[in-house]
Amino acid sequence: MMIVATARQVRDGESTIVGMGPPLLSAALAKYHHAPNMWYCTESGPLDWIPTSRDLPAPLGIADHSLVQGSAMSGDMVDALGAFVNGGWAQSAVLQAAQIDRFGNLNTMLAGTFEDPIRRLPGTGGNADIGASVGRVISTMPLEKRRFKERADFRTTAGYIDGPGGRGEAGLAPQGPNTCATTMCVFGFDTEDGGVTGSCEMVLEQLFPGVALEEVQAIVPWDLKVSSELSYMDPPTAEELTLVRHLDDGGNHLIPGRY
Amino acid sequence: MMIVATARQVRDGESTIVGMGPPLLSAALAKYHHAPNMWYCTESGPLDWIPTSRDLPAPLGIADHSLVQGSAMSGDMVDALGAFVNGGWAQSAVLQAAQIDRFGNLNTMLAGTFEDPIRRLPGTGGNADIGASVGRVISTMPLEKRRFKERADFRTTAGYIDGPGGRGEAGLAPQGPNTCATTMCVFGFDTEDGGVTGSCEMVLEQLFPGVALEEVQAIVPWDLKVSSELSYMDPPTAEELTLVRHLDDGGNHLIPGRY
Amino acid sequence: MAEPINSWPSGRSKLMSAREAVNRFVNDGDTIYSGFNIISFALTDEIIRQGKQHLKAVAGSVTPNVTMMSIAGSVDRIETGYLSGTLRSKPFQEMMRDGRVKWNDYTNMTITLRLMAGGLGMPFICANSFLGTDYLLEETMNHSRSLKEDRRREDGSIAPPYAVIDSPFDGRKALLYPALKPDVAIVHCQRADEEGNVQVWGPRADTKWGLWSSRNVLVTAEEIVPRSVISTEPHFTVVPGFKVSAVIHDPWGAHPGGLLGHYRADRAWGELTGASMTDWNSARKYLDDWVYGTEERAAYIAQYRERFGDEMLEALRVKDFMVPEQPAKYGWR
Amino acid sequence: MAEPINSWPSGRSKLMSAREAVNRFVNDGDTIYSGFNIISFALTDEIIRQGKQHLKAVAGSVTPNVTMMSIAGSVDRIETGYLSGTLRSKPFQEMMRDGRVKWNDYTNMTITLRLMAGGLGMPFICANSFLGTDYLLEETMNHSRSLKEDRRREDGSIAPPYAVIDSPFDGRKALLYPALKPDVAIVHCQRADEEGNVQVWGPRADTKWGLWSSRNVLVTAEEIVPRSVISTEPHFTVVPGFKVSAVIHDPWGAHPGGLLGHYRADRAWGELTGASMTDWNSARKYLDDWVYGTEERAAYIAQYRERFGDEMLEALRVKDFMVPEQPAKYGWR
Repeated sequence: MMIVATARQVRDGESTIVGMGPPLLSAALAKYHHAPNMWYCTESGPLDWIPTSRDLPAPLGIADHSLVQGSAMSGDMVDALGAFVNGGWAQSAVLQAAQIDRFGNLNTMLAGTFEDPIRRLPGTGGNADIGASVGRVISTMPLEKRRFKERADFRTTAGYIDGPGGRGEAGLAPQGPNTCATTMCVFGFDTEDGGVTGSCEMVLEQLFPGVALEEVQAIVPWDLKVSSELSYMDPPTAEELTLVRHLDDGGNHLIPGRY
Repeated sequence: MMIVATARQVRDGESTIVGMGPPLLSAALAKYHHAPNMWYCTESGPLDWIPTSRDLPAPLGIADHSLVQGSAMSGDMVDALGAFVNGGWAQSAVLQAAQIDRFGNLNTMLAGTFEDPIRRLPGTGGNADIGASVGRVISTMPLEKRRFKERADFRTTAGYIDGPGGRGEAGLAPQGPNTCATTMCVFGFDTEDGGVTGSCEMVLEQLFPGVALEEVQAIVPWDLKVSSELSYMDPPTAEELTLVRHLDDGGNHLIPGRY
Repeated sequence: MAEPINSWPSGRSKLMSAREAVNRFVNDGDTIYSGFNIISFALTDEIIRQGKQHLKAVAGSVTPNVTMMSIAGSVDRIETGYLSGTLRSKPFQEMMRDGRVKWNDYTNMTITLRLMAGGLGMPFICANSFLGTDYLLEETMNHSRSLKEDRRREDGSIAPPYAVIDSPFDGRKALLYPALKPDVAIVHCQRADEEGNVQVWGPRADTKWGLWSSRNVLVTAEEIVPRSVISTEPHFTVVPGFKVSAVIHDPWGAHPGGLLGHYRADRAWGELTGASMTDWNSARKYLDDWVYGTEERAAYIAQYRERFGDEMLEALRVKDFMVPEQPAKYGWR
Repeated sequence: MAEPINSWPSGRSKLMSAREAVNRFVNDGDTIYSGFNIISFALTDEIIRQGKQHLKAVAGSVTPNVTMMSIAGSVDRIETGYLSGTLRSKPFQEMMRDGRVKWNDYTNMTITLRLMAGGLGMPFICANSFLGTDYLLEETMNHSRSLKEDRRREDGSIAPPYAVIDSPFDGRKALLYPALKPDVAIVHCQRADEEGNVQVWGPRADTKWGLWSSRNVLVTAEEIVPRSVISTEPHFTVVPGFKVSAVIHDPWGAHPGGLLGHYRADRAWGELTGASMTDWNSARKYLDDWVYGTEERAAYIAQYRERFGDEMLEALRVKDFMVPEQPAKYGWR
């Protein structure tokens, strides 16, 4: 469901930087399903990957060799994260993270505090680079108490920082609405014009079928905003489910309980 | 003679950035004659050009297509002027210029003053980039009054600037001895240790056969230092002359009176 | 640093004529990356024909096409490291003296790095090149024909064309150059597909960063090829399709310049056109005859064939190809 | 910025064994670019075998080979954007907690740009990446296990790992990162010639700048080819020979990682070796068996074949190649 919900956020015709892990699968699903003209790019260099056959599984990593075959450009990290992302040409991004907070800041760095960490996570990879420059960041992670925090334990990736105006003050461009797709629901952000006005807070927009609003509220630790147009997400179609299972050849992406 | 004198300054085993014009011919002569293991590189991207046949003429420009065939690397200007030159991997350079001064500063910018130029020249090209970073700059130009100045009309390319310590003060690394090969003689520079001690002035080191010291002194407008080991350059050998004529296929480099 | 993405035509095809491309994407006053190594004379001619004005030309070295655009009244500002054709062209020297053409000087490398900085979304970039030279003198940076107005800040003051600061890391001097972000790039390339995936090989000079840094990229291509040609040699792509606004199929688009793998430079004709730029009358005659007098690149080439014979043109074609001795193996399963 | 050129063996050949290369060019305390995408496990193993110490590993992302070098006691400092294997390896987590491994954090892009800056002779480079994040907090920059000593200036003060300044051009905030100039780079590549011309294709990540920025470059190559193979496809060369100190012919040098065009990653074996890094005992057992217990890559591969059979290894070989649909024409006359 999380994979499908994330994929549905990827728009046709958009240039997209796709991060490690579940995003590779979600973006591949979007590409095969409803967004054939999205530009599928990963940070190690392949830009505009079009699988040469529908039999191919989703890439397993951002430098998966399968990305070479069918890509329009085989560049490097300077091209992908530098020119494409930092240069302002990536319209959206799909990222995983360990934590997200009220204002959409992501954490891929550590759980706990810096001097007394519960766990040191791998670090930001390209997430901080992407968060600084991409307008529409689609993040994806299971809805769990340890992942949703009023303030992230460590902000590795700028969302709206402390709220309205936060990005401008930090020296960043304001950005468009973010999205966070989880295992129970989809959140948007209360910012019509990209971080200038609006509360810049996370807003519950869609519940998965069978999930109650209260269940989400019980996990999110702050007073969660709920969209006046809160709806139930359409369940995954047979086509989507078939595609996901096909793309996850080998079962590397779909870890039980975490999609 | 100037071509041959310049070529003789190019050492075997040295990585060299070769500039526009006569340097292309001189460096090719060196490569064919006594420096087969020099690395012949030009700023538009070809690195380590080894002509695939001895029948090939010298390249006509820094982006001459003939440089592609036989080069070890086909890069771009970031690779050639950035990584190779500015990164500190070019051991020497062969450059032409319109003017040179007492301290080896080059001018490729203008004759006269900036607000009232006698002539606006094309500009520095890569010369300033090279002068800032390369230790052993071999410059080449006809020995003429308008070209040899106590102070260049405009310093486009840093030599020793105002003399000892000048480079360090400007924020540049000290550099090894420069050379200037002309149509009548070869100059070195009085700086044993690369611009730290010594006068950093141009020093007459070799006269061409048949040229009198006074002829040179009559052209150079300052009190020219003369090496205690002043010698006459060995005349071009038959092999060198044959090679030069062969390499200058079409007569594009050897402009009468200017080599 | 995220800026609005240039909008592209619906669907992915960006194939159009030079006329349409210049009409849609080149505006008076634009900063234009005009090429260094592979020049699109096809687009140069079209810019002149459409009477575009007040363009600023930028490139590591600017080439005879900029001299031509200046004389034709399209280019009046230049930022470059090298002005090819300066010495011979009296009109150009005259315009640089009387201020009709304004400029600031850089170098081949620093313009390339400034384009790279623009392409990478950086405000500025470091290079030693002008330390210890007269470029750093106040009278050089702000000479009477320099581009002061282009450097005016929001508060009215004038930004310098380069600036020395102390490094916050080691305290040593660092010379900074501001990023360049042209409005439009014009280049010729060996091949592209309809979607705008551009492939260039051979000495690339500043091409890649000229294209990445420019908001709109207009490319004339010697060959339009299927996507599968592009994606079976993806290492030749310098910019992907989403970065490109217009693809024009213009064979011989670089003539009288050369194109590796296709034709050698037409040195005789280049000499002639260069010579015609040496004074106003011959320059106007050339423009009337070969630019205003032709409607598009195909007409220019037809006129060339008509006047000089097919042989003259065909003699330029490359006949001798280098063959990979052991082609790189691409394969992953 | 001109620094002394690394001296190379007389003549142009730099072919030698991994043992000789590591012995000559890797010194205790060195900063080592350890690869991101194509890892030389051959050189990693040799560094561990020779008991090199106090190395600092840098790369956009550091990979399992760095976990291995840390556990073996060779690496005790890290600058990177991503630590692969952190989560699973208790020894590694332990060393990061108790300060036996020190580090400062960057990102995939900023490490790549820092290497690029080092390669281009720049003191620092700009990127927005950490604006608005907790990386800029004083307690992050100088945390108790951070690399403060590595950042000590001549005057005794500590330079920051990144610094915000006001741009001298437009006055806006700019975040600077210092250049990285490793002492030595270790990578595996598809092919090289004896002179050290290194060719890599496929996703290159930070490889090119890792090699350009490093004073000594050590390369294991899947194939040693004649110069003519290199120069008939010169666009695959990432660094030319003068930039390289040692070329080692080590087929399967990236195993258990993959190499585009040659073999797929050995995922099962990668999982197993990764799993053996999860605690001290199994890690030591792995090192004894596969690193100290083998003398060179060929012996490692022989042991693999012996234990698991040739089929296991051969099954990884790539069989399916992409063929250029219309090979790029290189030709100039």
